[in-house]
Amino acid sequence: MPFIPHTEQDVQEMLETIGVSSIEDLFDEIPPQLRAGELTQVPDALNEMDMMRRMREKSAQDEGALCFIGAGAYEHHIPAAVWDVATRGEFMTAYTPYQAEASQGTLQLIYEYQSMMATLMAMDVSNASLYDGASGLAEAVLMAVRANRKSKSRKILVPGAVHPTYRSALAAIVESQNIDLVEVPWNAEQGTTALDALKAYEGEDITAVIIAQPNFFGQLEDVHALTDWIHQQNSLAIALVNPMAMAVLEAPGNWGEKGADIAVGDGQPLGVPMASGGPYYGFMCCTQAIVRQMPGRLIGRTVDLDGKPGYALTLQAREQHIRRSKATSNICTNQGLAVTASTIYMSMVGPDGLANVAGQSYKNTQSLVELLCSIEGVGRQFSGHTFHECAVKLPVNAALVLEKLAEREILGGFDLGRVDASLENAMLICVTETKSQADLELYKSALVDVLNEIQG
Amino acid sequence: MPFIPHTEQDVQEMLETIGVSSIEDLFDEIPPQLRAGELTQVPDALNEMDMMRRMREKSAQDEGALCFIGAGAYEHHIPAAVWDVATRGEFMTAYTPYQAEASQGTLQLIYEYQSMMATLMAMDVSNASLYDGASGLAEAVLMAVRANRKSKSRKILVPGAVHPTYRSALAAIVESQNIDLVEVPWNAEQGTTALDALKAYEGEDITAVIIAQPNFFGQLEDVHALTDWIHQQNSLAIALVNPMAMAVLEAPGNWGEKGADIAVGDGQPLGVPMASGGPYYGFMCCTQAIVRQMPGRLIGRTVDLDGKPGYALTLQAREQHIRRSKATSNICTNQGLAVTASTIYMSMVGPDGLANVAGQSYKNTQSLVELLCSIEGVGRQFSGHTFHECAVKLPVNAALVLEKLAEREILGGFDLGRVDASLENAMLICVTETKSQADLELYKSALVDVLNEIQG
Amino acid sequence: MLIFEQSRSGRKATAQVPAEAADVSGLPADLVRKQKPGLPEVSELQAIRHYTNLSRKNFSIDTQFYPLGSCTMKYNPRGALAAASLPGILNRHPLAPESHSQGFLSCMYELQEILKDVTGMKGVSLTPMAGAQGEFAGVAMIRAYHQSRNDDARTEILVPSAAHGTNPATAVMCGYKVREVPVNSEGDVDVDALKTLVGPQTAGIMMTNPSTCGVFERQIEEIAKVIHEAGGLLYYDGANLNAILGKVKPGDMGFDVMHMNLHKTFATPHGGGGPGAGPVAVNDRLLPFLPTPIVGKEGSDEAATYRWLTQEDIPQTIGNLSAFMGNAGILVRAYVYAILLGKEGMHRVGEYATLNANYMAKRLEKEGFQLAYPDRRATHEFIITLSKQTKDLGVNAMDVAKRLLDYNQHAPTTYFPLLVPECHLIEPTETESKEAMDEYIAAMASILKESEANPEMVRGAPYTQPVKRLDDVKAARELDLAWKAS
Amino acid sequence: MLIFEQSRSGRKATAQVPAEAADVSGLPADLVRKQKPGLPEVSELQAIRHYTNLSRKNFSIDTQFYPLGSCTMKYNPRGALAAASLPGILNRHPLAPESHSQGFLSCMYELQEILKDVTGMKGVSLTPMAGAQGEFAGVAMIRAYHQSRNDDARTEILVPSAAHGTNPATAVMCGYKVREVPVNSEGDVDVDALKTLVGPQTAGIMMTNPSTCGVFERQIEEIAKVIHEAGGLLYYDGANLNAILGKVKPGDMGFDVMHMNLHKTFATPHGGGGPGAGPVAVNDRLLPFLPTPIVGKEGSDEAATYRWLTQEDIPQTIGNLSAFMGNAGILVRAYVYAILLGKEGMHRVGEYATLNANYMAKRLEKEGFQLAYPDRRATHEFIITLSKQTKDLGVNAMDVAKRLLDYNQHAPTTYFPLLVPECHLIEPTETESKEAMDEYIAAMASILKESEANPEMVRGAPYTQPVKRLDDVKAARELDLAWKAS
Repeated sequence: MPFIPHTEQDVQEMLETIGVSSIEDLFDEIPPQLRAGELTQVPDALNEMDMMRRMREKSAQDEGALCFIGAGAYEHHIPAAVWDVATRGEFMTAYTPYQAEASQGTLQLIYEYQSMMATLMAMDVSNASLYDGASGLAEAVLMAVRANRKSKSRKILVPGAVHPTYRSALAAIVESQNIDLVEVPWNAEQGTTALDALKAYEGEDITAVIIAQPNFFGQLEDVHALTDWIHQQNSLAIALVNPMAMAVLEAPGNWGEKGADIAVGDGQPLGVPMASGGPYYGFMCCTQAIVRQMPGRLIGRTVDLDGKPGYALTLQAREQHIRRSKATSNICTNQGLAVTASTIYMSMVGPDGLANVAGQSYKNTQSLVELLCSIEGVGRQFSGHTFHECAVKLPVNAALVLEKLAEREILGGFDLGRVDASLENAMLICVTETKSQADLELYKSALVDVLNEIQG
Repeated sequence: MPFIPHTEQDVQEMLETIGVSSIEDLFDEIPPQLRAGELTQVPDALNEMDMMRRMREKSAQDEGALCFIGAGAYEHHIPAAVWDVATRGEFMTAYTPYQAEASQGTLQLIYEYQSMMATLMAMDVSNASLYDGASGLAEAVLMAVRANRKSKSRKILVPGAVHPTYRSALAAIVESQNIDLVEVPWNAEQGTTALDALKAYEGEDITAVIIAQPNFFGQLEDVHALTDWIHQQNSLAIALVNPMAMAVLEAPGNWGEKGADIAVGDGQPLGVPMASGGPYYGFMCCTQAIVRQMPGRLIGRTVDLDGKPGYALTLQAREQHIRRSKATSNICTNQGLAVTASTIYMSMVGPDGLANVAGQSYKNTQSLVELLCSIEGVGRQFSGHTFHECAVKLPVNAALVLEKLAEREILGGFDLGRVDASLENAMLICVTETKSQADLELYKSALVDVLNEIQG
Repeated sequence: MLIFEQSRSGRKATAQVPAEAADVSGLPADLVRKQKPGLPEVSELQAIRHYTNLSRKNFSIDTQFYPLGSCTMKYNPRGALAAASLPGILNRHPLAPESHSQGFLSCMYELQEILKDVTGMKGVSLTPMAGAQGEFAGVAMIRAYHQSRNDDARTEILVPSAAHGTNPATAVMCGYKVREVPVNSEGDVDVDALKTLVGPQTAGIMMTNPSTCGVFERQIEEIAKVIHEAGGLLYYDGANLNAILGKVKPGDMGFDVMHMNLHKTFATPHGGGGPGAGPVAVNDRLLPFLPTPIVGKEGSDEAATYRWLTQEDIPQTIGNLSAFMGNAGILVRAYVYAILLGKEGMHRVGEYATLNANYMAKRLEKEGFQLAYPDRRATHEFIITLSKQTKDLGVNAMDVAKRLLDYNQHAPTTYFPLLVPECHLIEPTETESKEAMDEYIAAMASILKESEANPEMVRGAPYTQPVKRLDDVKAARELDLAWKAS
Repeated sequence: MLIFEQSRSGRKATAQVPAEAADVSGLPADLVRKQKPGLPEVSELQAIRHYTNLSRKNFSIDTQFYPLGSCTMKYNPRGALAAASLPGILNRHPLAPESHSQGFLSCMYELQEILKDVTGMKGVSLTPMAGAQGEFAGVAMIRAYHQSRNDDARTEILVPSAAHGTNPATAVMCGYKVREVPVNSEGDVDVDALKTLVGPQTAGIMMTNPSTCGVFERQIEEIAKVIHEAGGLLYYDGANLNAILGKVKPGDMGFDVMHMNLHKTFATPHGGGGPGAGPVAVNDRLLPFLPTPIVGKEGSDEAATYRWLTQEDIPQTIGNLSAFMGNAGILVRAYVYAILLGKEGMHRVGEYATLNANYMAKRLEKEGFQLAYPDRRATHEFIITLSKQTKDLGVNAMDVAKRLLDYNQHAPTTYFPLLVPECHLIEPTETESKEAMDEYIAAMASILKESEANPEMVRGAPYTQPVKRLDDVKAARELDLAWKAS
């Protein structure tokens, strides 16, 4: 029996101890008409060998293409040591550290994670993580509503240049909270959130405003001006950032005069594999002033009976298992293992390594864009500055181009027509440090081929 | 600097402590003319990302074919847990357990390994392992020479049906020890070591005789009769066995009236990957009577100052680091990590699982042989019984057939013409539990194709 | 020692990533970071040694018995990790085209079918990233259902007093008022009380069965009738699904919607508190509201192709809850677990989990511990109450829990459910051996003796862990959430 | 507790291998096993928990500073494990045709070239499976060389008294008599004595440089001249190569043949005592005798193909020493380490290993410990002698070593080399930080104080390990090498 250690003799002894004659007897309180019959959709058991063979076949189906898609998930090199250590049984198979004395490993690690994320964001504090970037954004909005006591409107300005599925997840999650999500259009020329567009709301009661850096189009927002404007409205600034980019770009805590109030985003670029979309983790940082409104687990440093430093879950009074219907969120886990990997990743690469990864990604993206723009009819969709993603305008329909590139084993980018019909000839490309010059040239020549084929 | 943690400041402080002004000064005792210049064949450093990319490309070159080669290395399913646990830092990055108190993990594990190998071989004791099966065979011969004090001849009978590179390694290693290795021919019909051939030596002073089970051709030897004959000559019986086969076949300790004196072989089938030939490990078991002649490390169970059980290296007086020129062998390591994996493997699959693996390998081999023999002109090379390897006779040159099978991504077996010109039309095939019925049929149809192509 | 305390400025002993800084002078100066983040600067060896040693300060399934009630800490097959680490699965971009995703999509489709079968439901969405998000999705679907019928009066969700804290928190997140339903002394919902609470204002009820009292809610069919007749829907909290896996299907009990905790019932590792996955399953009524994305299948089994179903296919969906499709890697692990268990193995989960819990309950009772529900069958978990020891000896449930750590046994869940005083909620799971449970029972018996002989000592436990009991008050008052260079 | 003590007859809680027994009735009954082997019958979880917990009883590089002299316990890059675990490398059959082996063969060829460069030699064979087998191959080549010249009078190998135990053991395995060469008080070979020992009977000398005394043999050129003029050859024991990697090439010192310990100098993990790898390198004279197989290259760099060189290519070879080509997986790791380090990194190894050793030596001397060779530069390792403490306080080298374990520091090599009484041979390696060394030094200083205040306590150490000091005499007298069911 897979995973069940009972011998016949064990079962007999246990039944005798209980005082029943069969395992079946243990279910005698369940109305017989509720008992399940045969399972019809569960296959017969495979042993590990056959399972691995099946899974290798499935894996092989999806392997091998060069990937230039970003759009919220980023291919970076993950040092071998990161997951070797993270998947040690003691990290991987432990639960939430309810018994602090027997969980100091996980607890100290998360405290270190919180410290790293806070310094990376230049913010005061970080929580222990949320599910992912998109749901984290929703939690940030809910937190802003709790934290901005001066505001009554529950109105949030959401730039259209925020990741589209982040915006839809935000809408789905805050759906029943009487929150007014107002979309702010992006500037068609620059692909950024124009201060002009915001000015329309000047003087209104706005609870919070989201600023994405880089934004979904890979464009850099003028975060200082935006943050200052937001604070002038007595509104809270929610920074939505790629944490890898923060090794090179100015961090939320340093935006404008006072810095952002909440910084949130997806931690995946920091040592977490793309893995079809998860598990990733959402990080969230904030200023000391509003920490008690933070959702999710928090680990604090304290001392034990002997005065020795130790780590424990803290501010649990905010959480569902204590406060139940009055909790700040229904969240009851963090994404512990992904955070474990990220913490080890950040330790191994250090501040300079992180800046090099981010910098090389920037450089490679600029190189590819330059190469592609040398093709007749291809150009940048937007002016302004980009980081490691860029919207590229094609002479033909981007979906078609991407399909044909995929046939050549190049996943060429994200079809921006899926987001906005006006961008149907544009694709969003991403290049990280993992790509070589030869890869970039391969992309270019494939695109030349594809365009020739289409334009015939 | 990869792997070197020194900051500039560290270096300065350390140099000051030492009282020199540069690292260079530390080499001032070395004659200047001996100082190395530039290294010309060492490439510039790659980072881990670029290294992994290069290695993935190299790996991909060698991947993907279905493998039916055995001949001393066997593809078995290795449970995922085996190497997950074996590569834990505490096992993988520890050294030989010289400090027993700080090495109880490795020491107890090896004691368990010794216990498992002894019961699998039905022998009294096992050592902690040797390098591999071939060099282990040489150590077994040297041990037999030490142990058989009644014999003066230093004459060893070595069946021709012993693995050819085992025989050549044996010859190379005992080269300078005045040992007389006498090759005993194999029976052309059965592919086994005929008792008749041995009878030629009856009454002579023979120090030891090797019996391989299964032998190199996959054929089963009549181990009981052979062992009894050997003991009648006051000679020692050295069993050379595939440990996986011993889950189904009678174990050396139970051969004939008294059992073999030494059992040796390669532990690779027990959870160690094929990995181009190593690291594997040689196992060696023997009777209690001759344990003090055993080469290699031995772990013994003892007690500590409080009477608590513990484990330690023992009988070190036999070893090179104590006895120097009078040691039983110059061996100073075992193959610790491979043994670690094997021990976990044997624990996970247990006696029944091991029997199932061995049994399914046997069954699959018989199935494939039957399938292939249904092809015109293809048949068994030998009569008698085989285990999970079998010599198959082809109507044409085997090397050519194997080359053409390889073009079809089937590594069809081992060309027996490399061993004996009389077998140039024969190949040695091996099937383990890893192959499905579909694989076997694929092999058959590829062979039909290839034979048609060659025979026109 | 913290990793930060091992940092030295300028230390870079790694070979991991590009050694060269890139020229970023093309970026606007005011958008470029001025001061580098205070991340640790250590060598590879220091990082590995630090985190390897940190891990050794944890209890875990791989090292200890861990009978944490309601958390289902069972064996996590390493084969599932190996499968999820295959390159095509680990490195697949979530937005890769369907042409390059058939391997992954087929696994997800099959998992959906398996989960429908074991729950007795008609549709599954795998996307929720944890049990609590599954709960949210479930209650949001209930709300969407009522809204679609223009049934706007339903403002309340009923929750039994024994429920997990996530249940009321979720109902509030979905805009509902929460009303608690009392539980009787046998651990069952008080159906009479329930009837007085139900009405046209009732959107639904959130329950788990077996309940957190570790007993099977025997009147579930009656409850379902009451709720359904009032126009409400039943939500099943799948946290306790392990108790009945393969034995009873929530759909058959009358539940309309539920979530599953794959990190519990489907053995994906808990990872020190996540990630898990919380797929939702629904009956026909709620099919139109499932969260996206879902995997659809086209063509026959032999020539099937798989594709994403999105908003266009499910126009009434409550929407997407994550950027992509949730914790895909966890879903792969759960799929692997399901195919390793197979049909028969699935049936056995509930059976042996129940056998183990009843065995432990009986043995502990014989050793002198008070069962909270002595006249009931235990399910996959059971509760003891240490009220007597607290009163007589001054040794409470927490003291005993901490002392267990000194016996190398992870403590059970303490002080939950809230309605049983000084309780331990104990769940051995089906993957633990009789010997492992016997050791735990022996430890408990020994602690009982110690409590009689030397209660002071027990109150000071643990003594063998990296730290002694921690000052939680100081942690909350003098909030220290991040290391700062001093 | 042993894994056998957790075994229960009939327990099979695994999903690993085929669950069905095969029909083996086709095999002759007398050749089929009658009684199943007494392997443990445990669940997957029990096996994982048992071995995970066992591992936790070890010290290791990944968890502790491990300055075990002569063993070069440096950081083992995890990237090398990842590369060696790639499927095409891990699963390649050793007899796969060359058409399906070009990836592997090219790595091996490049490693041969790298090792030739760093040793200053003309040919390399990677096949020896450990240092001791490399030594064997080296001396066997010396023997083959003399034999090929019909120079049969050479029956002796010279070995300095400080040599590793493997050196004399190897010489005997190759059929030579061993003569010891004395070492002077400064750790150098006594060249005058050497001259009296050398003659037409001298086949060669086996040395390491730096010697096991942790000092560089300054008269190596003179020694080489003496040996060569007598018609002998010089064997270099590569155990201490880390000291001079990138700084001095053994070929330039006059050595004719050598081995390398890849698990030392090239950072492949020691694995609890193996596997390692011990490639041999030779100068022109010994090229014809290299052990097989070797990898050859054909064609230009752009269109190179690689093939095995065997007996046919090297007819005078001493032969093959393993079934295939030795510890291939370890060779892959060493190759990866070499390309991660690169040219510059290779130079730095010897430099920083030497810096660390000299720093520790100086600090320990200041703390009151006696250096064995106080007037010499330390190389990558150095020796302290505790003769004074043994005499004055009754605390000997072993006591201090055991007490170090209580400070979470692995003990150094003790009582080796044999010619320094009560010694510790300490080798920090280049991958350890100053802080790690400072902690060790602080522990030593503290132990010295303890030895003065309470020598009894130090003699009883260790106190914090899974066991106290073990009864080695009982282990040898009442030999218990295998568990037996009682």
